[in-house]
Amino acid sequence: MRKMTVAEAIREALRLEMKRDERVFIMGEDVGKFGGCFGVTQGLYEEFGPERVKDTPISETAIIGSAVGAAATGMRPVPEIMFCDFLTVPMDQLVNQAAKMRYMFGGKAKIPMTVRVPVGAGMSAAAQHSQCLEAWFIHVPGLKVVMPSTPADHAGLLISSIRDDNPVMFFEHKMLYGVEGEVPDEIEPIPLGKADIKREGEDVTVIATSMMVYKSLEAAKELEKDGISIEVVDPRTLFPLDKETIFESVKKTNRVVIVHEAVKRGGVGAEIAAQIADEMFDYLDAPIKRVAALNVPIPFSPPLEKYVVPDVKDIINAVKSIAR
Amino acid sequence: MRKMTVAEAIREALRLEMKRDERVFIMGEDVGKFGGCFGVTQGLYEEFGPERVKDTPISETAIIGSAVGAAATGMRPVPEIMFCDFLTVPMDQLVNQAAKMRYMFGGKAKIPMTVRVPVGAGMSAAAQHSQCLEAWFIHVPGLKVVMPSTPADHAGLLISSIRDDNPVMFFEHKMLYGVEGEVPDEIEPIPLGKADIKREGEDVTVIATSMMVYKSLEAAKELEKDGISIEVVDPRTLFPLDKETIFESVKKTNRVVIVHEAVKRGGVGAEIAAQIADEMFDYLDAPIKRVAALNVPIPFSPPLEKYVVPDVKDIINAVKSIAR
Amino acid sequence: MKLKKEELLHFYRKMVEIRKFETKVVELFADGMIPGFVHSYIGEEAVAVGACSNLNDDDYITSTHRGHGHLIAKGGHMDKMMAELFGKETGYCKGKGGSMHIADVDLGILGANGIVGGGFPIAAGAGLSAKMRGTNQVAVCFFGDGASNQTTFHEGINLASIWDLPVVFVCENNMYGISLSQKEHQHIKDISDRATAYGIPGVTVDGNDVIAVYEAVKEAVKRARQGEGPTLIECKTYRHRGHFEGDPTVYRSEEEVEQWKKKDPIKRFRKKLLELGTVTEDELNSIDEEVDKMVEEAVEYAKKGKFPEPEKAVEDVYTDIVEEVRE
Amino acid sequence: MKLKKEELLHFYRKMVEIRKFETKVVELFADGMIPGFVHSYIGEEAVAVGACSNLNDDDYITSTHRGHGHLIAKGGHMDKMMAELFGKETGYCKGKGGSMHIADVDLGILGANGIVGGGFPIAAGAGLSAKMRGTNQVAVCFFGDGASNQTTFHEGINLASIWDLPVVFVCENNMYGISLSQKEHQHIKDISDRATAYGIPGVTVDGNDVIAVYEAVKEAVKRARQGEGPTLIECKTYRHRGHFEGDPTVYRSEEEVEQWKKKDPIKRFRKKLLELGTVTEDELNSIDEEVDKMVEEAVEYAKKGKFPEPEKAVEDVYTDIVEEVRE
Ligand SMILES: Cc1ncc(C[n+]2csc(CCOP(=O)(O)OP(=O)(O)O)c2C)c(N)n1
Ligand SMILES: Cc1ncc(C[n+]2csc(CCOP(=O)(O)OP(=O)(O)O)c2C)c(N)n1
Ligand SMILES: [Mg+2]
Ligand SMILES: [Mg+2]
Repeated sequence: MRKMTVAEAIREALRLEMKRDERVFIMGEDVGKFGGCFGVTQGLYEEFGPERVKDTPISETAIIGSAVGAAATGMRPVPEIMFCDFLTVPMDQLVNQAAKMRYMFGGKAKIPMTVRVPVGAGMSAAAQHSQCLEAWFIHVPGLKVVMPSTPADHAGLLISSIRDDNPVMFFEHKMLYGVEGEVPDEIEPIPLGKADIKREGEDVTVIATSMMVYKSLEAAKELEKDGISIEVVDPRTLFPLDKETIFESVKKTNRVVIVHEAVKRGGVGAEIAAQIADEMFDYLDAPIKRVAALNVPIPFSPPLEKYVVPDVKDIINAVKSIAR
Repeated sequence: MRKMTVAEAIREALRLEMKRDERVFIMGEDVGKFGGCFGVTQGLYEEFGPERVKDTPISETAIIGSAVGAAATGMRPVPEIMFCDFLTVPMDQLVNQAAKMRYMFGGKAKIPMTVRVPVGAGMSAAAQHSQCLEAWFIHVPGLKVVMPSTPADHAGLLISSIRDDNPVMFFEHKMLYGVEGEVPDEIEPIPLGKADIKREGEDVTVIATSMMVYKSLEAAKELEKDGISIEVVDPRTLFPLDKETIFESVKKTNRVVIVHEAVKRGGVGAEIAAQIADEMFDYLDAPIKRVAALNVPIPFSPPLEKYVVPDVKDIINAVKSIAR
Repeated sequence: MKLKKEELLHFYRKMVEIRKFETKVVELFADGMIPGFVHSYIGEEAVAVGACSNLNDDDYITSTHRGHGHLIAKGGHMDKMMAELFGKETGYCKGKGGSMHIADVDLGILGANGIVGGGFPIAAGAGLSAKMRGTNQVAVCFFGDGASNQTTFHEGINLASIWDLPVVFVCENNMYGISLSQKEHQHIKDISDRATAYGIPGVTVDGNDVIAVYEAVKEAVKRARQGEGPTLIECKTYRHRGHFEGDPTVYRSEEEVEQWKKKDPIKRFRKKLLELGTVTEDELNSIDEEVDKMVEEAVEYAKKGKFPEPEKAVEDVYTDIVEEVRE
Repeated sequence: MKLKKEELLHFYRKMVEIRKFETKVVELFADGMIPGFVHSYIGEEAVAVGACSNLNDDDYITSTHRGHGHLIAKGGHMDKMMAELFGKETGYCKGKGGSMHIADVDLGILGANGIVGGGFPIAAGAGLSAKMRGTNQVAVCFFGDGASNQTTFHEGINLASIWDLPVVFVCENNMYGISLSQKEHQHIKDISDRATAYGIPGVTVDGNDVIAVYEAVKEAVKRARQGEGPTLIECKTYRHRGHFEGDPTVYRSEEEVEQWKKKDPIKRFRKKLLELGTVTEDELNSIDEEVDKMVEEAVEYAKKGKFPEPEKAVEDVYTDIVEEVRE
């Protein structure tokens, strides 16, 4: 084991896969000599050269669309979209081309591409640079959706995503890039579709994604003082979703809080809640609570931004509202 | 009262608003002399002229973006996007501009525009011409989302949408255009955020949207034969959502089935289910069921398409699975 | 340029294949045998054939909603195409795609596309891939005049231009995007002028002259294979039929249609061949007959095929996940 | 063209306002007083001022992420701008927008924009609205060289071109889109060449010469107001600082920066004014001092303002719905 930040873990996974498989390449805005807007790809341009770490024009549609074309013809591109908010621009290539091509062609194409996308608020980047839009993509059959929290999970899941023969949306939280954690000396792929229990507990199941895993773990410590033990389940991939692990936890605690940073209405929490409300109904002893951002665009000013995005206290309150 | 098809009702609402308010205008691909891909705007070009019924290039981004600019500067555009699937193209202008402009500007702009969008399967138009993507838009604060079923609702809600000072997504099912129903002689606006109980019942609440309202009403007839009485609630607007009406129905029946044509995962049904599973938990006597399309792109071939999209039988089965 | 007789006959045969295929499709559509939308390529055959005759099996094309012609010209199999149009499991896409999504990736056909302009960046990506893999494949991107106003036109061609990608952008300017005439949807006459915006060569040719198209694309393909980057080629042509089957075509005049029918690419080419004396009328007639038979066989094949089992709908979404898509 | 002294002094004052505002912003950002991202306009002042000096209060502009200069040039109030940068409720957007979203709709400023290229169709729409309402307003759309490769560039300009909308597209070609040089991101030298693609006039001017910009835009505004449609104007310029504050600018050389600093638009203009003899050094100095004071006052105003109450976050999403956005 060694310590790495999330950014380092991602970079290491990219390096390993690029060394292992020459079809893998990176493309995006300022990913080359600049090293990426958040420094994630730093050094890769020097190591692999401009052909495999491609700086593109400010043309998100061309980035995703050309990745689709390259993936359909034998390459394994790893395009980056600089901010999640800019996914609005190449949506057609993601949704109508990448996701559907295999199906429309009757299974006669595969589109192995992994789209890396920083999400999230926390740096006063305001409404067009702070969104979490992962929910849109679970609604698009043909895509897989990954949203890790720890450095080790980022590394292991990125490797699996790159090796996956389907288009994968890989969401990274920009405020996690600098967060450290243990990473195995030999990074192994972590299969898509396996949740991870980040903390065992008895009283309430807290299903949290990305940054909210950390906030939930903090909440867990506070709640412990009040004698409430929460189990923190990190789905890690939103599709495929590891219902088994989630459901097992619900069977144990009979109480659920779902936490994500995206706005609440129509967020991924709704889908998870709906699945539980259907299939786990008999095990539930309390309302299913969701903790998520207010349904507003992310505001700029720090006190507003802080207010809009869920924090530890919101999680604690939600848990307490249903704890035995 | 008079009989009108959905297409006629929409056209009549457009006519009335264009006559009432000269700031209202229509723009889109082939909406002018061609009368619209589905014939909805037929005759309006002749009546109001090319300045107010504007044929645009095949440029969805320009259509929506210029509507935003026009709306911000005193007009009330009613752009049409020919197929819901093509909303992928102008997403940025919808999500990052139209929806957020007022907020980002601290309340100092208003964007009164209504985007008309045909959705849905049923004509073997395949994966890129059959989607229902309304769920994406309830996840975007700043937008309102309307999805009517009957001709009268289309007319009344379209009028309210056009008069609304916020950007409204107005989803019409293309297979409903030819469906007839009663429309008041004087068409009055129907307020956004008011659900309508399309059929009263005692045993199970069926919340259905758009085309699925019709299929639910058919199911109701069948179910009646088996002694099961369902209440069919049509939310009509997905945001604002009329929780009150929905919750009242749940209080009565204690059982819920949600039906929509969009694919299930991440659909609007998830949000509605999640709200019920939170706020109505104590009234629920059975799992919340969702009936929706399979999580696949819409296939071309009729037997496949039919299989993927929910039908009356699926609704009946879901109701029976939880009925007392 | 001196073309060999077999090349000329190939042009003729392929154009006739498209024409007869499409004529049959129109008929079958009217008879209710083909569901969904059908956009006929009749009148534009010289473009697909002139362009694709420069390509090898492993070269790529991206096609459009009006794709049948491109597919046939690139070597696609009529029987599987027809079966797909019928929605049969024996079709190219097992009935999942239909007219707007027929593909044959093994033949480099990266699909018809229901999204206007969808192919630009995909073609650029195929070109990028060819370049990175060090092959000398090229990609031809077909698109309409209407599509030249889409977002993707701009970004796709710009990308190809800066990376000198082996892509040929072939515009089928049939003067209309559905009901909107070119005059109404753009403020230029020659779409090839847009090449200036990317610092690449742009040429306009008579799109009803298969040899003119062939030669322009030949030059562009050569440039592409030599690493000199993309070319934009505009082919002026016309669709004889409505935008889709069922279009009442209120937006254009009978005279205009008649004018263009006089410039029918197949009739013209047939006449030219006979005038040149390279071929005899009999040779051409026997091609016609062979093609008639092909089309009949394709229809037979399509009719014989079964509709897919409904349960197959859950397959082919992912390479690995199948039953779980029900949840 | 003969310019009056007051016009010349207006150019000078506005450029100095921008320079001093931006210089202060850079300082305050470094001191941690301004959160978020800041993109400095230093070095590009001649473009905003030259362009906006042609506009009336009710004309429109769409701006970019690098918007402070445009806003000041269009008459935006420094104090409310500064307060917004601080995130104060006294700011233009009550702290909801920040640097990338400052707007003053009453002054026709349709907002800075965090989406590269976001303004093209919006400007077209403002022009359309002016035309439909029968005013003689125009809209100026500012954008960078990098933005000229975005989807929106193509669709926005095409729309304006076919409907002869009163829009002037002003490109600030500062030779880089973040780290990528123009040479790397497009295959052309002059972005004004792209005007060909839309059949509209395109001109390139020295973007560090405020009079050159002024005159080119004057001509374009005149055309626009006369109903003759849009123009594309490219202003070659340079940003003195990094893309955003904090950018290590590894992608360009010190020499290049120094070269351009020699062409500083304000220094140049000041020198020219003095050479022309129309103004005295004292007059210019007193403008400098007045602006210093303005900036100080703006900072005071910003500092004095309060941060918004957190609960205000739910306001301004809709015109009518407020508390319900919590649900
Ligand atoms: C993004 C998108 N917008 C609109 C449509 C609807 N549509 C299908 S074909 C077509 C016209 C295309 O015109 P053109 O590119 O000239 O091709 P042609 O049909 O003339 O061959 C339109 C508007 C679409 N399929 N995709
Ligand atoms: C759609 C989109 N893509 C990428 C970005 C990130 N970004 C912000 S500014 C910028 C560079 C813009 O370059 P240019 O248009 O030349 O303007 P300049 O910064 O040079 O003034 C980029 C890539 C963005 N904000 N929006
Ligand atoms: Mg056309
Ligand atoms: Mg620039």
